[in-house]
Amino acid sequence: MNQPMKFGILINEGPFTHQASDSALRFAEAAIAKGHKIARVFFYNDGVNNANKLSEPQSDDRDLVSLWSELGKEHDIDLVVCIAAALRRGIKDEVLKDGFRISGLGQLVEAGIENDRLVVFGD
Amino acid sequence: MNQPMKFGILINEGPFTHQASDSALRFAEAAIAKGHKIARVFFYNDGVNNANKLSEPQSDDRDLVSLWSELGKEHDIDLVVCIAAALRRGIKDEVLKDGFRISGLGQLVEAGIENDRLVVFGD
Amino acid sequence: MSTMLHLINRSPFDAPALESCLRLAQAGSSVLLIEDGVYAALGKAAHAAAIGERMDDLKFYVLGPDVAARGLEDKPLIDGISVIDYGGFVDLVVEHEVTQSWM
Amino acid sequence: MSTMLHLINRSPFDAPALESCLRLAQAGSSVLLIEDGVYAALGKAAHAAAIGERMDDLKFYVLGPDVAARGLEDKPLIDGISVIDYGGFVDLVVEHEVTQSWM
Amino acid sequence: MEPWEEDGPEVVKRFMYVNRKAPYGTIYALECLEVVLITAAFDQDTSVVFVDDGVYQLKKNQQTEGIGMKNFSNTYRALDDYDVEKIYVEQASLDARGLTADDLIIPVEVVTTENLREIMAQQDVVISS
Amino acid sequence: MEPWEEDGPEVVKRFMYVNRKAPYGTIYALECLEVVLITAAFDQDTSVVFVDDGVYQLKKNQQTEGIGMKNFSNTYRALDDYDVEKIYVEQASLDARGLTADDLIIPVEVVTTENLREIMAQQDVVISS
Repeated sequence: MNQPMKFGILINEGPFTHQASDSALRFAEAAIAKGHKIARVFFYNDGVNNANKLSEPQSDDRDLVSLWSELGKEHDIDLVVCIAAALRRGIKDEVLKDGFRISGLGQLVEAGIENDRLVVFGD
Repeated sequence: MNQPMKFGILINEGPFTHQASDSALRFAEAAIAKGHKIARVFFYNDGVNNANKLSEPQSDDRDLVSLWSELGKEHDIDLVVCIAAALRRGIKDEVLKDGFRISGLGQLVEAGIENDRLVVFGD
Repeated sequence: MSTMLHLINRSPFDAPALESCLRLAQAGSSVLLIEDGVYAALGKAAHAAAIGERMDDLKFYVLGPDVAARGLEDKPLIDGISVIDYGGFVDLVVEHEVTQSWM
Repeated sequence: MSTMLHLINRSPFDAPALESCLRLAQAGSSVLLIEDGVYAALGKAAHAAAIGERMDDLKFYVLGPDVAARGLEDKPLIDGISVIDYGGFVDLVVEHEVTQSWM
Repeated sequence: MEPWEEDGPEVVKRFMYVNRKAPYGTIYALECLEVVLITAAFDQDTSVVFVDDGVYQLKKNQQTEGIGMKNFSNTYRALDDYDVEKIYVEQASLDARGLTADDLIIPVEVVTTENLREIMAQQDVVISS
Repeated sequence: MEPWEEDGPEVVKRFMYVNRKAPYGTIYALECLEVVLITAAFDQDTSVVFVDDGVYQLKKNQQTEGIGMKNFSNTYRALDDYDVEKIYVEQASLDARGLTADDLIIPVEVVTTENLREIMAQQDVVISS
C-alpha cells in the first residue's frame, strides 16, 4: 500500500466533446477509493464548461456536471473554474453549478505547488 | 462575377478555443460582400457555445457571440443551435443570445437540401 | 461527377487531414489550406513532396490572411500554390459544386 | 532526476503525441496509454515497431477500461504492455514523481 | 408513414458523411451518427464512409461499462432500419489498423481507395468529422 | 514588490510548460502563455519548452489583422520582464519545419533532443499543451 497523497487535477476540455472530464472523474474516484486526497480540480480552457449547471444530458447518459459537483461535496474537493477562461466562454455565477467556485489562474499554480502530484486531462 | 448563391454554414466548434467560428464569420462577411446570401448558420457539437450570451471576452479581443448575433440580424441569417447538442452542453433559452434560435438537427439537413452550398467549419 | 473543393484546416504535422485528403481527392479537385492548414504550404517543410506529387492533377490554394497571421509571409511557399483572400475563398466555393472540410 | 509517467490519450494515427513522447521520454520512464491512446497498444497496428524500439528502456501500460470500451479485448496487444485499471493508474501516478500528459 | 414524410422536402440530394475519428475519445462519432439518422429520416440519398480512425467506430465487442460512457455501437445496426445501405469502409484504413471486415459490427462494403475517390466525387453534400 | 510576493507560497518548485501546438488555430498557445506568466509571478522556477508545432508560436512577423484575432506574439517578449529565462526550443522541431533561431521573435536556447530529455526529467510539475 502506497502512502496517502494529495493530488491536484487539471481539466482542459469541456464535458461530452472529449473524454477528458470522464477520465479525470474515474481517476479521482479511484484515488479516493485508495485513501488519497483530491485537494483541488482546476478547470481551464474549455474545461470551464464542466461547471455549467444548465447542462442536461439525455436520461440514459452520464451527467458530468452533477457528478463533479457531488464528488466535490462528498470528498471536500475544491472545484475551481478559471475566471479568465470562463469569462470568454460565458461561464459566470448565473450558470455555475453549486460546489464550483470561480477564481484566478494562481489557484492552478498553487495546486502544483501544494500537492504531491498534478495530473492533467485534456485533448 | 459569379451568380449570387445561397449558402448554408455548419460550425462545429465553440468560440475562442478553435478558429472555426472566426473563419466562418470572415467567410460569411466575404460572401455577403460579394452579393451572396447566407441563409442559415447551424451550430452543432461544441459550436452551440457560440450562442452563449454570457460570453465576455477581454475588451481588446473580438466578441464572437455578439458578432454572429449582429451579422445575423443585419443580413437576415437564420442562426440555429442544435437542441440535442445544446442540452448536453447547457446552452438553453436562459443564456441564448438574441438572434439565435434552438431547433432540431433536421434544420441542418434542410440547410444542405435548400442551399446551393454547405460549408463546414470545425476542427 | 461533382467538382470538389477540399478544405484543410489542420497542421500537417499535427493531424492526418492533408494526408488523407491527398489520398482520397479525385483528380481535377482543388485543395484550399486555411487556419493551421497553411503550414503545409511552406516550401521547406516536410510535406512539400506529398503536395508536389499531386500538383499535376489537383489545384492548390492557401488563405493569405492565415499565412500572414502565422508570420509566414517572409517564407517561400511551394511553387504553384495560389494565395487568395476570403473573397477568393468564397469564389472557390461557388466555382466548385461541393466543398468538403477535412477535420 | 525525477521519475516520470507519460500519459498518452490520442490515437497514434491521429496525433503525434506518442511519437513525440517516445522521442523525448528519458530512459527509465513509464508510458500509460489511455482514451484513444490505447490504439497504439495493438500488436498488429502500425506503431508496434516504434514502441518495440523503446521496450527495453521504458515501461508501457494501457488502461483496460479504455481497451474494453473500444472493443479491443479480442485483439492481441503488443507483448510487454501491462493492462491496468483506474486503481493501477492511480498507483502509477503515486510511484512516479511527475506525470506529464502529452495532449 | 412517418409524420415528416408527408410534409418533408421533395428534393433528394446525395449526402455523404465521412467518419474519420475513433469513438469515445471525442463525441464526433456519436454526434455524426445522429445526423446520419436524421438525414435518412428526411429521405435523402445517404451514404456513410469510414476511413482513417473512423473504422474503429464499427469495431465489434465494445464494452463501455468501465469508462462510464454510453455504448452507442449498437446504433449502427439501426442504419439498416433507416434504409441507409450505402456504408463504405476503406480497405487501406482497415489494413493499417490490423482489422478486417470480420471485426466490424455491421456488414459494410469494403472499397479500395480508388473506388472511394469516385464515390466521394459523386455527392451533393459532404460532411466530414 | 508586488502584492502577491508578500504572502505568496514559500515553496519553489520547478514548473515546465511544454508547448506543442501552433498559435491561432487553437487557443492552447495563448492560454498556456497566461499560465506561464502567473507561474513566474508566483516566483516559481519556470521553464518553457517549444517542440513540434509549438515552435510556430515564436515565429517572427505575425500579422493577425486579416483574421480578426489578437496578435499575442509580442507577449513572449514579456517573459524576460517576468524573469522567465529558461526558454528551450528543440532543434529537430525547427529543422522539420524549415525554421532556424533567426526566425524566432525572442532569443531562446536551441537544444538537442537529448538535452531536452534531460531538462524535462528534472522538473517537479510538467504541463503540456
